[in-house]
Amino acid sequence: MKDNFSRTVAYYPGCSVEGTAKEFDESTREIFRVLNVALREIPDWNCCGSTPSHIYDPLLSAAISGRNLAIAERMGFYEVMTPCPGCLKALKGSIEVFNNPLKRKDLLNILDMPFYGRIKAVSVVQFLVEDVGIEEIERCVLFPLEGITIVPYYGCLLTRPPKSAQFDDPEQPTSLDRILEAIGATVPHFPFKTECCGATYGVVRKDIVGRLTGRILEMALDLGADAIAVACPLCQQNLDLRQEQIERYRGRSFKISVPYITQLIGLSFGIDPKKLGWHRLAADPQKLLTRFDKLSKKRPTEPPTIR
Amino acid sequence: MEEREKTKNNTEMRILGFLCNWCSYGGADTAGVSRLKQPTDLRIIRIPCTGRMDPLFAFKALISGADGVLVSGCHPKDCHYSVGNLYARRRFEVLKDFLPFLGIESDRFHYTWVSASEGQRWQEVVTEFSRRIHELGRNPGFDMNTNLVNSEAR
Amino acid sequence: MRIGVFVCQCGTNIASTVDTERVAQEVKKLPDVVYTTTYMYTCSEPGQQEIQRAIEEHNLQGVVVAACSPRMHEPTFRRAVEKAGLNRYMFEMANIREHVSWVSNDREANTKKAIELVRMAVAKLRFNQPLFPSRVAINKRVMVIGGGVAGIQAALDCADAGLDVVLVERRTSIGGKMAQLDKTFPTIDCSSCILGPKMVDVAQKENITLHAYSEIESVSGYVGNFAVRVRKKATYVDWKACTGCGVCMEKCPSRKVPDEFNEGLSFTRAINIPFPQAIPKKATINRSYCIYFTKGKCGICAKVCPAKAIRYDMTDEVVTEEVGAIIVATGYDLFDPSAYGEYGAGQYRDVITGIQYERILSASGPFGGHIKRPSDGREPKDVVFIACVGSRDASVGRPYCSGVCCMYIAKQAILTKDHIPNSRSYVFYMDIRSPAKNYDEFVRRAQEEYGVQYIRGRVGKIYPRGDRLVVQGMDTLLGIQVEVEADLVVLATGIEASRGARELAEKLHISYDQYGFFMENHPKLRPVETNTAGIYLAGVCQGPKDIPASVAQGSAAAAKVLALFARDTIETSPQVASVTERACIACGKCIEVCPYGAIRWKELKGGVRKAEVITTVCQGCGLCNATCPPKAIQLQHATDNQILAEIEELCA
Amino acid sequence: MWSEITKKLQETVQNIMPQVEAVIGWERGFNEIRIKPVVIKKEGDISKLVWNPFCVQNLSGYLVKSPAVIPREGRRVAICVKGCDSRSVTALIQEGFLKRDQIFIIGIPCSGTVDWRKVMKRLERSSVIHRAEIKDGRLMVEHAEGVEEIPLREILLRRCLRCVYPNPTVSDVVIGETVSPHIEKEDLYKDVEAFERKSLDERRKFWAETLSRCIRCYACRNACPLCICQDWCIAERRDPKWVTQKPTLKDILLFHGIHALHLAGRCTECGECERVCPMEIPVMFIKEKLNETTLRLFSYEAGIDSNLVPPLLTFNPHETGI
Amino acid sequence: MVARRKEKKSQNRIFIPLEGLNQTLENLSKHFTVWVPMPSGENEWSLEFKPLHRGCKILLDRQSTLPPKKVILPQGQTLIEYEYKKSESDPSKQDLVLREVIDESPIIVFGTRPCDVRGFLVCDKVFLQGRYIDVYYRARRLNTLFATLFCREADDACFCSSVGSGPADMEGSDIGITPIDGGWILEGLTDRASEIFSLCDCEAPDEKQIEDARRVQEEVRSMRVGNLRTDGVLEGVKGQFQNMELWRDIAESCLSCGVCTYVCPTCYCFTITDEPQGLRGERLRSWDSCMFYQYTQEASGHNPRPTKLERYRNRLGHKFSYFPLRYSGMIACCGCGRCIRSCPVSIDIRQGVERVREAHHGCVCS
Repeated sequence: MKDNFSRTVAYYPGCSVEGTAKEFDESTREIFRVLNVALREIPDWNCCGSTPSHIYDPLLSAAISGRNLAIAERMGFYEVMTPCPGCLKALKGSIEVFNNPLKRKDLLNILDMPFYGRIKAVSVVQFLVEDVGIEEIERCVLFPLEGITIVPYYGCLLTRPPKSAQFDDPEQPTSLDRILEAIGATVPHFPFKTECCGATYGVVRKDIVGRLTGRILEMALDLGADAIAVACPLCQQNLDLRQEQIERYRGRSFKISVPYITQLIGLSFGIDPKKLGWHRLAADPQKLLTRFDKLSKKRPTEPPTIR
Repeated sequence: MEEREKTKNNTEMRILGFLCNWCSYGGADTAGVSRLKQPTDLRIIRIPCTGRMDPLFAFKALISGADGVLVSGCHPKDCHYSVGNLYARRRFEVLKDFLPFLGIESDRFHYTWVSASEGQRWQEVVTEFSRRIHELGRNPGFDMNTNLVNSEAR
Repeated sequence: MRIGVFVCQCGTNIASTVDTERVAQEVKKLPDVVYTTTYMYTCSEPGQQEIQRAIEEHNLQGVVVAACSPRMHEPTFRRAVEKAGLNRYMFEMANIREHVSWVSNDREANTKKAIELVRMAVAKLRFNQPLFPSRVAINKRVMVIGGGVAGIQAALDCADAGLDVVLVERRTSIGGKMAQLDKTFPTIDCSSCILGPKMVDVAQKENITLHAYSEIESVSGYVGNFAVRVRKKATYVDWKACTGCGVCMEKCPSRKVPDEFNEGLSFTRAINIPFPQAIPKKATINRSYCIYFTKGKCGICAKVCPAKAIRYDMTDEVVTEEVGAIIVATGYDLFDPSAYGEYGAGQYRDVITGIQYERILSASGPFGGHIKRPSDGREPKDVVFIACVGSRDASVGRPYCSGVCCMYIAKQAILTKDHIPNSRSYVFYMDIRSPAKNYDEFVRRAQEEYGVQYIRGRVGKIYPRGDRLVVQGMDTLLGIQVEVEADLVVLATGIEASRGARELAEKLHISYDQYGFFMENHPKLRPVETNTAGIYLAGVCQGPKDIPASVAQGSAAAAKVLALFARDTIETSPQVASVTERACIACGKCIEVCPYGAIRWKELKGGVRKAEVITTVCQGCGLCNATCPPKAIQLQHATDNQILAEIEELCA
Repeated sequence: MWSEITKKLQETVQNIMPQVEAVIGWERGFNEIRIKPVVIKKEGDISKLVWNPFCVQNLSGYLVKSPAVIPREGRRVAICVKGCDSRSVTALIQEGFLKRDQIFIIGIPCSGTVDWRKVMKRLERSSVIHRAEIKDGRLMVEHAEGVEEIPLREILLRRCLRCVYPNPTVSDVVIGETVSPHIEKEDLYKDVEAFERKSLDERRKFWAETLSRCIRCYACRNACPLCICQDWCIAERRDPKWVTQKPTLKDILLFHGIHALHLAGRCTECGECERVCPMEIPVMFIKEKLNETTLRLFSYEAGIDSNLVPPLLTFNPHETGI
Repeated sequence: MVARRKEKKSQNRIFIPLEGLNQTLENLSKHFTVWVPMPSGENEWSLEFKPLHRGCKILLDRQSTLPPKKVILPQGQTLIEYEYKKSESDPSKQDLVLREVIDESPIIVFGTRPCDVRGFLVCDKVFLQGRYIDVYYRARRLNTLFATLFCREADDACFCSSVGSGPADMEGSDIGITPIDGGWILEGLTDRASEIFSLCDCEAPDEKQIEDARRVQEEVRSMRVGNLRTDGVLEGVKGQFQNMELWRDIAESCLSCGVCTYVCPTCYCFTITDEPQGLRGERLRSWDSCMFYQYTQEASGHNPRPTKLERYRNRLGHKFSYFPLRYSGMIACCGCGRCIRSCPVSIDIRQGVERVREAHHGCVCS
C-alpha cells in the first residue's frame, strides 16, 4: 500500500479533529489520498497539552508534545503534519525548547526516550503549499469552483508568531488565497484574514467573540463571499457553530458556510461531499453545494486516479 | 621577599597578546585608565591591524614556549583598514583548527574583537583567557631548545 | 646600537605598583643598552630635556621610554628625540602604566612584567631603521558626490572659497529629496523657494563642474591625489545643445511613464525634464518607455527639437576627474512600507507614503497643490498619519529612529488643515521626538492650534469600509482599542541608506554600518571625516538627520576640505609597506589582498615582474606583509624581524 | 595495457608536436621501477615517453619554477598529467602563474602509482632489478636474487590509496580509460579523523618523533608545485630571520609549519612532498589536516575551479561562526 | 682468566654470532659511543646511523639512506660559544668571552660500507690537508674507528668500483666485517682493532668460519660494481662549462632540493652562522648544499649560480673535475649511489658524467 504513494508523512491528528472538527480530519485524509501522499498516524499519540499545559509549565508542555515527536522520529520521519494550528504550536514549542541548550537536558530527562530534535512540524496548509505544491493541487482539480466567491480566513496561529511559524507573511499571508485560486474560486482581498476570532472566549466572554467573529462574518458578507475557508478547528467553531449566536448578538443574518480548506479542495477534486464531512457543518452548506453543482463543469482532461 | 611569596603559588604563564593599534590596544588602555584589575601574565605586542598578524607569529610563539597567544582586533566591519580583520579571522580559524593536530591545545590560541571603548570587555577577555591558560598549565611543547635525539648526530 | 632606556614613574601612577628603580637596573643588563634612568615625569618639559641631554652625552642611537600608552605620548617623545638629532623612528615605548601599574597591585608581578615589556621594546628597537616621510603635492580640486541639499551646500562653500568643484549627481537634476518637498518644518517656508536659488547658484558658478545623470565607476589614488572615474549615463539628448524648451516633452507620444519625481502619483513622458526648476534643465530620454527604442520607430522628438539635440545613438561615457578630496553626500532612500502587510500599502490606493503626500501638497505636484485622494480624486476629510513605519522596529530590521518623521507629520497635518479647513487629522505615534530649536513648539501648535488628534499607539490593521479606510489601532494612554475611519492614510516611512551606498563605500574604501550608513571617523569628535584621509561625509548618508543638520554638515565638510587644501603638500607616513625586490616571487598575492589598491606590478627588463608599493596610497595595515609567502614585502616599523624579536625576547 | 597507453601517448605527442614548444612527460630512469621526468623538444625523442604506474612525479612544477619550460609567443607547452597533477595545474592557473591557453594538457587517468620503497621493503634487501612488469593488478619483479610477485595495492603510494580524483579534472586530450577512485570522497579525511582521536600527548609525540628525522633537505618544499617561494623561502633566509640553523626540533617544526600554513587552502594533495622525502616523513598528512579544515570551514577544495580565489586570500563579511 | 684475556688481546679475529651482535656492541658502548645502522622509523625502509641503545634493531643487510657522515661532520655543530659580559659600573663597556667546543669522545661506527668510509677519505683532504687544519673535524676524526662490511648488497645505483674504490675496499677502516652463515667475522686492520676486540668479550672464529670468511671476501673482491668511465671527464667539464644546452639536458628536471648533497658521504659543504640569544650565543657550522640558490647568494645581490643548471654543473664538476684536479686525481665521489636512489626525479649522476664525456669527445666509447 505504502509503495503506491509518492511519499509518506507522519500525521498528528490532535483531539479536536476527533470531536468537533471530524470533517477536517476526514477531508484531509481524502485529499491526500488523491494527492498521492500517505499519512501515517503517529501510533499511540497523546494530547498536545493545548493551552492549559503551557500556561501551567512550558517544560511540561514541551515534554507532552515531545513524546509525539519522538515517536515520529523513531518511525524515521523528518516531518510531522497536523491539521490543528493549536497542536502545531505545541509541537513547534517542543522543538524550540529542545533547541535551547539550557533546557534541553531537562526536557530529555522528563521525556526519558531518545529524541534528536531533527523533526519539523508543519500545518496541513504549509505541507500543501511547500511540500505538495500549488501546481500539484491545480493538476488534481476535476471540478473547478468557478463562479464561487470564497474568502480565506487564516486566524492567528497559522502564520504567527513569525519566528515560530516560519511560514508565509505573518500579517498578509497568501497561501490559502493561492490554494483557493488554484481550485478555481474567486478570491477577493479579505482585510480580516488574520483578525482574531475570539478563540476560547467563546465560552467565557460571548460578547467578545460576538464582536470579533461578527465583524469577520460581516466583512465576508460585504465582500459577497459564498463561503469562508478556514484551517483551524477553533476558528471554524467560532465562525460556524456560533454563527446563530452571533446573528442574535449582531442582529444580522449571515447564513454563510464556513468549510475547511481541505473540504473545498476535496470538492474540486470531485470527492463525494459526504466523504468530506460537509454534512457536519453547522451553517447549512446546501446553498453553496447547490451553487457548486450548478456552476462547476468537469474539466475536459482525464482525472488522476482516485483510489 | 614577601611579594615574591605571594606570587609563588601562582606561577605566571607566558602569554602573548597581539593587539591592533586602533581598537584593542586602545581597549586595553581604556581598561587601564578605568583601573580594571587583570591577571599579570599577558605581554602585549602592538600591531597595526589583525590583518598584519601572520598566523605563523602565533605558531612560532607556541612552539617556542609561549603558554598562550591572544589576538584581538577591531570588531568585524569596524576594521580601521576596512577588511584586515576579515582576512585575519579566516587565518586564525584555520590555525585554531590546526594546532591540536600537532598536539597543541586549540585553546592556547584565542582571537577576539575588542573596541577601544570596551575596557570592561577587555578585562573580561584577559581574565578569562588567563584563567583558561592556567587551567591548561604549561605548554609542554616540542622539547624546545634541546637538540634532537642523538644531538651529536647533526 | 647604543640604546638609552628611560623608566617613567609618572608621579606615583607607575612607581606605586612598579619598582621603577629595579626595572632600570635590570634592563641595564640587556645587549646594546648603555644608559638607563628613572624619572618622575618623563613627558614633562624637563623630562624631555633629560632624554635629549642623555642622547648627546651618551651618544645614544635609540631610545626606549617605559611610561604610559604610546597612543598617549608617542608623538611627544618622537618629537623630543628628533629635536636631539635622532630619527623619530629610532624610538620605542613600553606601556607600563595602562597595561601594568594600573591593572594590578601586585608589585612583584608588575615589576617583572615591566622589565619584560622593556626587554621586548629594546629587542624591537634593535631592528628599527630610520624612516623618512615623503611629501606629495595636493591637487586642489574637490569632488562632491550627491547633489542634494548637503552636497549643494558643500559644493557652494568650496566654490565660494575659490576651489574647483566637481559635483556628481545620480539623477538628471540636482536638488535631491528636498526638491520634492512642499514646505519645510518648523518654519513652513517653501522648500523649492529656499533650495531653488542654491541650485541656480550651482549652475552659474564657473568653478563648479556638474555631472548630472552620472555615477561613480571607480576611485583610485589617495588623499591629495584621487582619480575618480565617472560614468555619464546616456541621456540621448545633447545637453550642450538642449535649451530646456520642453517642446519634445509636449509632443512625446509615450505618455504613460510613471513620474519618479512625483513618486508615481502621475505620469510623465518618455522624454522629460523632471521638474520645472531642474538643474540642469535638460531633457532625458527614458529608454524603457521611449517608442523609438522599444518599437524601433517614432523619432518625433528629434523632429520637433528646435536645437536638433536628440542623439539616439548616444552611449555612456566615462570621464576621469582628478581631485584632491571627496565629499560624499549621497543622501538616503525611503523605507518600502510593503513590509507591513497589515497596512495594505500598495493594496489600498489611499494608503500613501509621506513623500507622496509631500508631492500631493506641492503646487507643482500631481494635483496642482490640491489635496485629493489618489483613488477617486475626492478631497479627504479625515486623514490619518502613522508614525514610525520602518523606524524603531527591529522586526523589519530598522531599529533606529529616522529623526524627521515626527516633525514632517506635524507639518503635513498643519498643512492639511490649511488646505482643507474642515478636515480632521489623526496621528498614531510611539513617542514624539522634537528636540531641536522651535521643534517642540511646532508640534504643540499642530496639536493645540490645528487640533490634530495625537493618539499614542501602534496601528494594527487598515481595512476598507465602503470607499473609506478603517484604521484600527491601540490608544495606549487610554488602554483601549480605537478605530478611526479615514479618507486618506499617510505612512511616515522612515529613512534608510541610499540604494547603492554599500557599493559606493567599497569603491571609496570607507566603512559603513550594518544599515548601510557611512561611518564617520569618530562619532563625536570627527563627525564628517571618514577613516580614509581626504574623504568626508555630509548629510543623511552618514545617518538620519534633518535639513538644517545636513546643511551644517555640508559646510563642515567643506571647511575640512579647505583646511586640507590650505597646505600645498601633505606629509605621508613612512610606516608603509616596502618590497625587497629580489625576494619578490611575483605571486601577486599582496596585490590581491591590498584593501587600498596600493600595490601594483612593476615591469623590470626581461619581462620580469615585481610588486611595487605606491607609498602615498599605502595606509600601513600590513595585510600584504602577513600574506606574502617569502616575506618580500615588509611593513616598515612593524617588520617581521621587529615582531619576531619581541616574540623571541619573551619566548626564548 | 601500459604499453598500449604509452603507444597512444607517443602518437598523440607526434600529432601535436608541430604546435608545441615542448612536451613534459616521463621516461625510464636507472631501472624499470624508477621513472624520471623528461622534456621532449624534438620528434626524435618522442619514443622516450612512457606511461605506467611508476610515473610518480607531478610535472606541473616545471611549468612555473625557474628555469621553467616557457613557450614562445603563440605556442604552447604540452604537459602530461595524472588526476592529482591536473589539480595542481588548475591551482597554478587559479593563482595566475599560468595561462590556460599557454599549455596543452595531456590527461592520463591513473589507478595509482608505485612507492619504490615499498617494493624494496617487500624484496627485503637492496638488489639489482632486472625486470618489472605489472599485470592484472600484480607487480612481478625479477631481480638479482630471484622473482617476487606483489599485489599492486600493497605497494601503492599512500597518496594513491586515498585518491579521489584519479581522472584529470582539466585536459585537452585524455589518454586511457576513466578509472574509479580508490575511496569515497567522504572517507578522504578518515585518517585525519582517526589521528585526531588520539590524545594530544600522543599526537605531539608522534610529530616530535617523526619530524626529528627531518634533515631539512627541502625536497618536500621544492617538489611541491605550489610552494612558489622556492629560492626565497623564509625557512632558508636570514632576513627576515624566522628559522635558525640550529638543528632543533623547534626549527624543523617551524619549517614544516611554514610549509603547511603557506599551503593552507592551496594544497591539491598531489602528495609529492611525502613521496620525495628521503626520510619517509608523512609530510602530506599535515596538509591533509589543513585541507580538511578549509573544506569544513569554507567548503573549498584547491585546484578544482580555476575561477575561485583560495579561501585565505579572500574573505566573506557575512560569514558567521568564524 | 688472566691468561685467556691476554690471549684474546693478542687475537686479530673474533666471531660474533647473529644473536650476539647487540650484546657485543653494548659491551663496547661502555667505552665508546657506538653508532650502528638502524631503521629511521618503525616501519621505514630507510636506515640511519644512530648511537646504539638497548634493544635497538641493527640492520646490516642494506646500505643506509643517510651515510655516517654526521658522526664526524654533524648537521649542526657548535664551534664556539660566546658571551658578552657587561661591566657592572658602565653598561656601555663589555667583554667578550669565548669557549671553543671540541669533542674528543671516542666513537666506533659499526657496519659502515667501503663507500661510507671512502667519503671520509675525501673529506680528510679538505679538512686535514694543507695550511688550514680543521680542529673540530680532526678531533672527531682521530677519535673515531670504523668497522666496515665486505659489501655484497650492490644494486642498480651502486658504482663504487668506477671511482677508485670497490666493495672490498678497506682503506680507512679499522676493522673488516665479513658476513658468514650464523654471524660475522671481525678482522683487525689497524693497531686500534685489537684493543677493541679485547672489550668485545667474543670467541675467536674456528677454522671453518675463517675459511667461510675467506671465501666471502674472495667473492666480494672479485665483484666489479658499476661500469662508469671517468676518463676525460676532468677536461670535459672544463670544456663544456659554457655549454648550457648540455647542462640543461642533464639537469632540466632537477628540483634544486638538497637530497643528493645531504645523503652524499663526500659532500662536505657547510655554512657558518651566529645564533645569538641576548648576550650569549653560539657560532654554528651546519650542512649546506650547493644545490640551494641561497648557498651562493652574495651580499651584493649577485648570484654566480642563479639557476639549477649552474648549480648542478657545479656538483658534477666539483666531484669529477675540480676536486681531482686539486687533490691528485681523487674523485670526490664514492660511488655509493645514494644521490641516484634518493633523488625525487631519479637524476643519475653517472648519466651526467657520460653526457659530459660524450659531448666532449663526441662519442661514448664503452
